Amino acid sequence: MAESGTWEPKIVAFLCNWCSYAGADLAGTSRMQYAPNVRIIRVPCSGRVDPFFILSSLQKGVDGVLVSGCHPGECHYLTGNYSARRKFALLKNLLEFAGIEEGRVQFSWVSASEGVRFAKVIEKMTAQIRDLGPSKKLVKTPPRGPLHAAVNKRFESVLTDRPPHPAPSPRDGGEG
Amino acid sequence: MSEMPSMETFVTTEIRETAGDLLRKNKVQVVIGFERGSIPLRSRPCFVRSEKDIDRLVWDGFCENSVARYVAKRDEKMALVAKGCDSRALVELIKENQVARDQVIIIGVPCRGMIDRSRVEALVAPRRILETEEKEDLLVLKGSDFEETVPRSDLLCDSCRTCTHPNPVLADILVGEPVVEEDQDPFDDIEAFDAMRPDERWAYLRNEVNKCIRCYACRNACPLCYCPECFVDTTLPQWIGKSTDTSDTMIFHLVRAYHLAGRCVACGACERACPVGVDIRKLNRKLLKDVRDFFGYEAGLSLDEACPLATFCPDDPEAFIMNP
Amino acid sequence: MKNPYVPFPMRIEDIIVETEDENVKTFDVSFVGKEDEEQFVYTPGQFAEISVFGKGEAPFGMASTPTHPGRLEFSVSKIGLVTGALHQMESGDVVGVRGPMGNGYPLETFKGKNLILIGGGFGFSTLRSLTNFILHDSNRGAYGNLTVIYGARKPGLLLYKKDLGAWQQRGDLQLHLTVDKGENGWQGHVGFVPDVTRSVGPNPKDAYAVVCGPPAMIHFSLPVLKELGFQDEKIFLSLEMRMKCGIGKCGRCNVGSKYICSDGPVFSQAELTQLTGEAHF
Amino acid sequence: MFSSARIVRKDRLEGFLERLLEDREVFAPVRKGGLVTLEMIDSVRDVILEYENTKESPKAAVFPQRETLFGYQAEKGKVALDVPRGKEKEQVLFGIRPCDARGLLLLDRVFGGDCGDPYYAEKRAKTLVLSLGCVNPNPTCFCHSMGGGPCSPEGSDLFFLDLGDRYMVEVGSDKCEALLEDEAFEDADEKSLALSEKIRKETEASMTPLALNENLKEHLGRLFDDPAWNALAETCLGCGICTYLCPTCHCFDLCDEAEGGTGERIRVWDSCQFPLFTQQASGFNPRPTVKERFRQRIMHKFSYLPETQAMLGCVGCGRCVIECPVNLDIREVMTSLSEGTVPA
Repeated sequence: MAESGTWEPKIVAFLCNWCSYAGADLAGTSRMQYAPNVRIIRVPCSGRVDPFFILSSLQKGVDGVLVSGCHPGECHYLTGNYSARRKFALLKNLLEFAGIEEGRVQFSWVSASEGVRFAKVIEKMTAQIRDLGPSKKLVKTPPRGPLHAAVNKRFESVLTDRPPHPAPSPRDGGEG
Repeated sequence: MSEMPSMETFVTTEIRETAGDLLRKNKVQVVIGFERGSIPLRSRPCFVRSEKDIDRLVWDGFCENSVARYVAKRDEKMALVAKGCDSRALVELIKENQVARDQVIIIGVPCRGMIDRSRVEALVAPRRILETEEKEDLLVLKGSDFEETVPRSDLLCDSCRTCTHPNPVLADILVGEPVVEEDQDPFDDIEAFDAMRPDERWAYLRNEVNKCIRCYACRNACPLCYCPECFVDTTLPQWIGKSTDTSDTMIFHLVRAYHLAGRCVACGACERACPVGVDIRKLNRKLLKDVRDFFGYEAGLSLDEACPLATFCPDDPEAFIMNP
Repeated sequence: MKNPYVPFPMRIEDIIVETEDENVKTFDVSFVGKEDEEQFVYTPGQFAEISVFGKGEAPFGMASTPTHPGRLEFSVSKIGLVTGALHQMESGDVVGVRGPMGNGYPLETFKGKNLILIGGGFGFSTLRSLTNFILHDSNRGAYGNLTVIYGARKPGLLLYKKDLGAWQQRGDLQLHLTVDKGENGWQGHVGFVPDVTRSVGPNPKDAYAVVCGPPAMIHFSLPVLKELGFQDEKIFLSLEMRMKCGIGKCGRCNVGSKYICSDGPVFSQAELTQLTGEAHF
Repeated sequence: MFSSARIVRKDRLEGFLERLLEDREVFAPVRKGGLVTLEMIDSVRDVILEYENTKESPKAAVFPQRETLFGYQAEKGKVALDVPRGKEKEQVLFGIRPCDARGLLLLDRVFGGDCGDPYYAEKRAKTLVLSLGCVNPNPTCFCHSMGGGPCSPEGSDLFFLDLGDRYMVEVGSDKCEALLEDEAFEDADEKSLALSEKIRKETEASMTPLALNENLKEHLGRLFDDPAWNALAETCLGCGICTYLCPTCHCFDLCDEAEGGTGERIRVWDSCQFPLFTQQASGFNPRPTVKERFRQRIMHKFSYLPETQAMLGCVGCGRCVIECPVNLDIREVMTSLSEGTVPA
């Protein structure tokens, strides 16, 4: 994925619908500049973010994962972010304990009115991930797919390249 | 022999009497305890349903399994021969509504720590042990042409070395004398590991999980892994692949440990079950430490205290939250 | 050695939504390779493993009949990973197919005999194949009377409505449709398949019964057939297990000394009663 | 067979192994992180021959835990697909135990037959089994009760038996002709033959046979619905240790690992002890509890496989006995079932 010089970090951000997503929206409508490396996934609440969202992102080769929700005390569902905070405190420490670089997975609070803050969070995180370089540790070796180096002639190899929509062949209506 | 009967012999007798009494009076349908195993250095779980079978029950330094593992989703009324860790697991299971408090009678046994058979085997290898005998703080190992006496404390399981609650925290009947407890687990091993460089930590764990054959013995031996459908078995979505790919296996171990955060009672059943010696405890202990440091919680100690991930405090630590 | 794990490609030509809840679709697929078509010789009751590349593979009985060459039909109930993915596919998409697998219905045994086909719900697909096979001009004379008893939970869940309509117009087959719960406009039976079987009361003389459906339906149909005088040798069942490899190796569908995928999926009740294992209804 | 017997002096074994390594992949027991495992070796020095048995069985050499069946790339209306190239080099399993060598014979039957498995067959054809007899079997071993023996050459292409300063080598197949030309082999003398026969007899005599029902297959068939299974399986945790470490267990799953339409169809080990093994997509499971799954494992090994493959599905290696976390001992299970009364 990474050729030196051309590599750009890929960051996935799970943003709560009520605060951080709105904050991102505000940053966008206010035409604030921030790094284009982030892909946003809207979730109902930071409490909705299953650790698997984060781990699967890393497994698929994402370089950084951000989870952002409402500031404590401002959760649309009253306590979702409080619960999330406990979960993430443990998860972040566990991942770093396992050797995942500090900063790959981050958490922040951004309210609906904090477009500037959102842009700064993304800028800061992108810079940090850029320093860390491409994520490698949890990345699952991508499937090698077809026709990789060795096609064994002793086994059959199937290849089809008929046009996608052939003329429909007449259906035998004999038996209904 | 004029020697005093060992603590183990004494406890065994008491357990048998208690079990017989409970069965006779129909207070329980089954007593889940331990019996002598089929090979040296092994005792194993056993289910006693009739008074005539109570002599199967034993107590010794090899009762390493978790009897709490068997209580979830069982209809019978049970009596359980519970070590300190088993009683802590039962506390959690009761709190998580997997078993009703009045469905179990806990025969608590203060635990001197269980003996790690791999340590014993390594000690005498390549000679084979045919028989063992526990004498106070010593373990006598007997083979066909040797006899060796070793301090018990040299042979304890890792989880027993760091155990701070060897006495049952919840018991209806206590058998045997309470043992001295350590004040606090210093988590030296975790601090030392944390002091390593991230790449070293990763390399170590990667090497560990690469041994894993995905037999799920760690999960199945765990008294608190009772989910009807485990995350490794879901297909929609399928979170992790089924092969022994390093990334999949690492995620399995990370999430297995994480799902036990605030619930793990540090019994070590997972690690003892592992056939290939994966250092499973490393992740569990990290979470034990963090749960204690962050939320001041230790699992299995009280029936009233809420599970740490089922509650929160407005002023929970949040130094990890990023501020731009 | 031919590699039994490698599927050949087939193209989806048409997709028919079978049920009102849209949970069952029938996929009409054509062979891409001439050679694959020539090698795919099957009888009703056999099945094939269908691959959705990127998702996996699942077994389906052929709902089509060999009298309709060049095409295969598979009815797919949306229930898991592979079936969910199949339901999202469109005409023109390519799936992988391995097969035909299994033994199929014993057509030779059935020749000259009266047949009672009893099916329930989604398990009707291979019975549809068998019915259409027998009704084909080139085969109809070889078999005796044909009775089809087919039930679903409600009218909207009956499959193959076009076929059912055509069958009702024919004089050479008795069709009894039933639903567990009737709805406005429903003119057939209301009741469970075993009860309808009892009231239809097929004559066991020179007759075979074929049962395919959910375990509960099989469980309650067998005593009815026995009551009517059908001996175990005259009752055939098509079983379902979680077949994976389809060639009797992976072990999932092992029941007693048999593999449902390669020794079955069609067994006589006489065979099953002899068999140790979970195949007792 | 003895006419073709050879001997290898112990000081010449290392040279033989080194020559094997020159153009073959050699798997041998090595000590790795406190365990003895069968590994592909780079150096003969790593090999240990003073060991009871390897932690895992050698089946992975011919039936890997994960194996790519084919790769594919699917797009709208198109699919390209290919099968990975097979093994180039011959592989030698050196120093595996006679029980495990016999285990391969069962796999041969399962993966061979009318509908052969090309992946297995291809690896197996390039595999040479050089087993090492057991002169000091572990108390958990019961090969002798399962039709094999601690010094049985069955299933081995070459069978080595330790005679002190030399190995007796029996030739079990004609796959090793090239190997036997190696300078390490000498013709066996009468004294060595006599000694090896003595050791074989003594070792076999040292093992206590299990008291098993003589018509185990039929007997178990009658016990299928016996309530005894409840008690037998009661402590079972339902993990996969016994099946994954077993030299004959061969159940597998096929799955796809892919991103979009590009990926691989892989085969991975699976276990009849896992609920998902038989659970259908609808949620229905013909083997819903540990009892049914435990019974399946026993029945498959001792009743079904003897019927379909004319061979027990157990070679008595004892791995499941040693490694079961709750010491659920298959020997006790079989003895108890053998005694079991048959319901009327």
